[in-house]
Amino acid sequence: MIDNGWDEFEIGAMLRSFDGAVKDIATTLQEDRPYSKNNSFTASVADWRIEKPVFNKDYCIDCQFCWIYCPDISIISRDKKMVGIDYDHCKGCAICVEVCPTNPKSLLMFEEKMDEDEALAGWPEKENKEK
Amino acid sequence: MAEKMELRDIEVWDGNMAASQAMRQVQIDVVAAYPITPSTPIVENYGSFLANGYVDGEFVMVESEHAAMSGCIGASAAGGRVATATSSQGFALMVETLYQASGMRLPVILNVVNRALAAPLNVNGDHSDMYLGRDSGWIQFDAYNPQNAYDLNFIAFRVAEDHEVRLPAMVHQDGFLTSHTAQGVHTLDDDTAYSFVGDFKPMNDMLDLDHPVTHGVQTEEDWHFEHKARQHHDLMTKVFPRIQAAFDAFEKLTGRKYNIVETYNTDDADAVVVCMGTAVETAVEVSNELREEGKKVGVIGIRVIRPWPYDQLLDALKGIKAIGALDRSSPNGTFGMLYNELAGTVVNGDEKKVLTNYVYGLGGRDLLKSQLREIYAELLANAEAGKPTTPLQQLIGVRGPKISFH
Amino acid sequence: MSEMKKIKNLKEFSTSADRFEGANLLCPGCAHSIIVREILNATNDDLILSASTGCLEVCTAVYPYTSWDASWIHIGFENGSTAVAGAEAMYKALKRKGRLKQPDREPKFVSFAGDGASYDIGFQWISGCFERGHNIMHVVLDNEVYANTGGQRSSSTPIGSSTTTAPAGRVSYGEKQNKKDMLAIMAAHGAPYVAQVAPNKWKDMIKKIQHGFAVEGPVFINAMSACTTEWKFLPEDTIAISDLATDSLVFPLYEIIDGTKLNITYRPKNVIPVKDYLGAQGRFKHLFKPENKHVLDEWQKRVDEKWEYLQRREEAGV
Amino acid sequence: MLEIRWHSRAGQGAVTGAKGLADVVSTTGKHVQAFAFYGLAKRGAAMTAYNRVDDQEILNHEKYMNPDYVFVIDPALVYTTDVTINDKPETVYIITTHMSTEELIESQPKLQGKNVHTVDCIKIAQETIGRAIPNTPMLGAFMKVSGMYDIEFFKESMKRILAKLPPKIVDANMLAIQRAYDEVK
Repeated sequence: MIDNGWDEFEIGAMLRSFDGAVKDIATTLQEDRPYSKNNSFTASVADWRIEKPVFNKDYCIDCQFCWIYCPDISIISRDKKMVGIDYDHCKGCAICVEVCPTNPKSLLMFEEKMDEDEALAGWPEKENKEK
Repeated sequence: MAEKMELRDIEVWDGNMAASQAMRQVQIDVVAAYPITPSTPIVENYGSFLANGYVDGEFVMVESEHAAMSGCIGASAAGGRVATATSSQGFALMVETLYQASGMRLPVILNVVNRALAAPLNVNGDHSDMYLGRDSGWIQFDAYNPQNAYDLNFIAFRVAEDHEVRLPAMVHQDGFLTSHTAQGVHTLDDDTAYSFVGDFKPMNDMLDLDHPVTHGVQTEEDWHFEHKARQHHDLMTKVFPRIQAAFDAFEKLTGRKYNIVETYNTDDADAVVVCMGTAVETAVEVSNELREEGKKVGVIGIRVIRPWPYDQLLDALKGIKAIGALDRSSPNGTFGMLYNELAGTVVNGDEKKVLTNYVYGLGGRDLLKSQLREIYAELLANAEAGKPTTPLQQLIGVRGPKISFH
Repeated sequence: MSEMKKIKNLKEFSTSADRFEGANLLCPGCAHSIIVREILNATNDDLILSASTGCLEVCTAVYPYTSWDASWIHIGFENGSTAVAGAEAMYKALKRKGRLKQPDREPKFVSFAGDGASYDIGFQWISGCFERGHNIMHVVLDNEVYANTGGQRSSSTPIGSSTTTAPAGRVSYGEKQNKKDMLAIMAAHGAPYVAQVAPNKWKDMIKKIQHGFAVEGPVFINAMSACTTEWKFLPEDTIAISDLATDSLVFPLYEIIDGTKLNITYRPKNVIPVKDYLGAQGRFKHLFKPENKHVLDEWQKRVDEKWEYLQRREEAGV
Repeated sequence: MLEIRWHSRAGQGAVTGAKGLADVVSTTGKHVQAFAFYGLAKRGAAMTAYNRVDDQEILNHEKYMNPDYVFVIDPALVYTTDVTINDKPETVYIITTHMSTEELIESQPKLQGKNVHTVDCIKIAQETIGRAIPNTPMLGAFMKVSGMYDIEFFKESMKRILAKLPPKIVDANMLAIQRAYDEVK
């Protein structure tokens, strides 16, 4: 696509979100959608991150604060449960960590290069909040 | 369902009524419009058709010409037949959106009733607004009388909506001189008129809810040039064959023949004027009179301004020795548009031609037959001498000392 | 009218399938996309969208990528409202003429624009659309600044804010004018529904958006969009800053029905001082210098007066 | 080519009159043109309107003309504008006035030696239509002076053109056309 010449694309600089017809897109989950190569879903902004959020499901209460406040549609929730993080689209803003209400938090920021198992292994203990 | 209107074979219509009747007959889905002299009656007539059940689309009376074209773009992208009308300052206010309509390849039809641009303020006809639109990527048709204004609307819809073309088109007519001059117009009945243009065929329509589409993207140095190149390529190669086909079909239907470049008395002519709008017809009358006196003069009328009819003009100008380019717009620091474009057209040809420029008729100033006779006399002298015998650019019909350049 | 999407709680809401996609180019922590997600997820109806020039527009449709899973159009800076109004007019025309491809579906028409594109350059277009009564929703992503072009003041910029065109300096405390009251202006158009929303109060937002989708006629939504870049706070603090804004009553959440009936929709349990909100943002940093104390006082006074006014309006039922 | 120049005030219906005349003429197979000088004329301002009639297609779009007929539908314009401009020896004048032709020429020496007819279109319009819209009576007078068409044919044609007006107004216009036809001197 990126090397297409002037005669190799549709007129009008328009873009299609999907290949072929879609029905009920509002109730079709991402994994079931026929995304076109022009949908930014197929692109990645992973390299924007300096730090990445890591999800620890041991502490998660599925409150969905991270889901609703994620600006980058990068919190994957299915059937009312937090499933994980979409690292192709997460820009590392850390809002999910900030809004996580558990103690300890179920989401924490780690260096981008850190191994996930390593991050989980070193997860902090419950913090004693001052009364 | 809109009601049909019974028309006589010949109706006495001014150019505005002719344009609005054509708009009615092609059953536009959305008209978003704003009134401005002298195109206002087009909008008023349309409002009256709506009020009396002759159209059943949406008529959106917006708050400015910019909004008019913005609404037309949104409506066209949504997927249906769209048109509006404007003039002068309103056209100038629209200019931003003209580029957007053509860049998005939306087949909006704009009736431009030509009028001067302020300052000083003037409501009468010249071609300043038409010239302002000439780089906007639209197809531009030019009408010389109300009949043309009627006919060219059908042509414009048929060409613009063609999926091979998908470019917006303007139909120009002279403010007042055409728009407010009533003449006999041969009409088409409603069904015939509609079927000449046919049903609107949507393309990339936003309202196709199963096929979401993004219109009006951002491109930077990585993509912008390719998209503009594509648009230019299509204007240069795809439009004329479709216009010619539409002209041919229209002639077959009505007997009225249009040409991309109109020629009158040019066959063995030594000198021609090249002009647009009502001036073409007045010049034809003068050339007819001069022919009776044995003077070999003719007229070339530009019917399609954009894309520029280079090949057709080269052909029409074969054997012509002297050309007068008649521009009805203040060139403001250079030659008139027609002079410059004609110079670019003939400069590489084998024949030596003398090209001079006349600026006339600004702000609706009358173009007199006597002035055209003088112009022809000068052009014939140029033809005879094989070089200019006058200054290259002259302003005619202006009070005060003679004004000319180069 | 299609059935309204049922959203009892956040868990239920989280089953929504987003129609706005990631790998858009908005800043990390940008509130724009939080707002857009909340709005689009408030309905399962089809959507026809427009965007006026601004951050949202330039970051979500950069060729060859689109982040929109519904039809979307951008024309210019000023005319996104009219663009979607044109599409809405076409919908009505084709419906009447029986030419809709999916005649049983009723799309919603939404126009997104920044405060610059709404309060300033696009004001006339919006006013026209509202006067004509198009069935559209215009959403202002109000970050109180021309963020897309690097932080110039708009008529939504509040007093004392430092912007690139009204910067704080040795002899200036920044923006001198008070923020334009667009809600009052749009309510004065007689619009059936006008509301102010904030992304941190998602439930209030959903309720208002659903109300907006349910009414006939033009709906105006002013959404506070905290801007990490121009307000100068860390990306992870977007929701925290938004909480400060709503809890200090700098951004009171209310609605105006049919141009007159005003309801306050959120009353903070503990109202916090305005300076706590201002102090959390770099754009107001200079106000905490001793010589600018009067601006801080002015700020608190104006917020108090506005809250008092809103309460009186609500009480009076007009 | 037959050329007519109308002198009127904006609002008196000269444009409608010129277009109506063109419409009638067009139905007889002739080519027509009807136009006006507008400028910024608001109601009451002096203005001119024009007709061209020919057997051939009319190509000339000059506003300039040497009229065969000059219609003056407002009495004061004879004094405040030059109604004789660009005329030719054979130009025929039809002028609205309450005066006799002789009195009129005496009051405006420019008309001396010219072919002048008079009729009080204002009074006729007031008495028939009930408003000072002197355009249709002028056409009645023109039919008499020019002998262009049979008056009954002309009235029938005008009835069709005025069809969207209320029947009472149409009838009043027919009366006005006939009276001017009868009264023009």
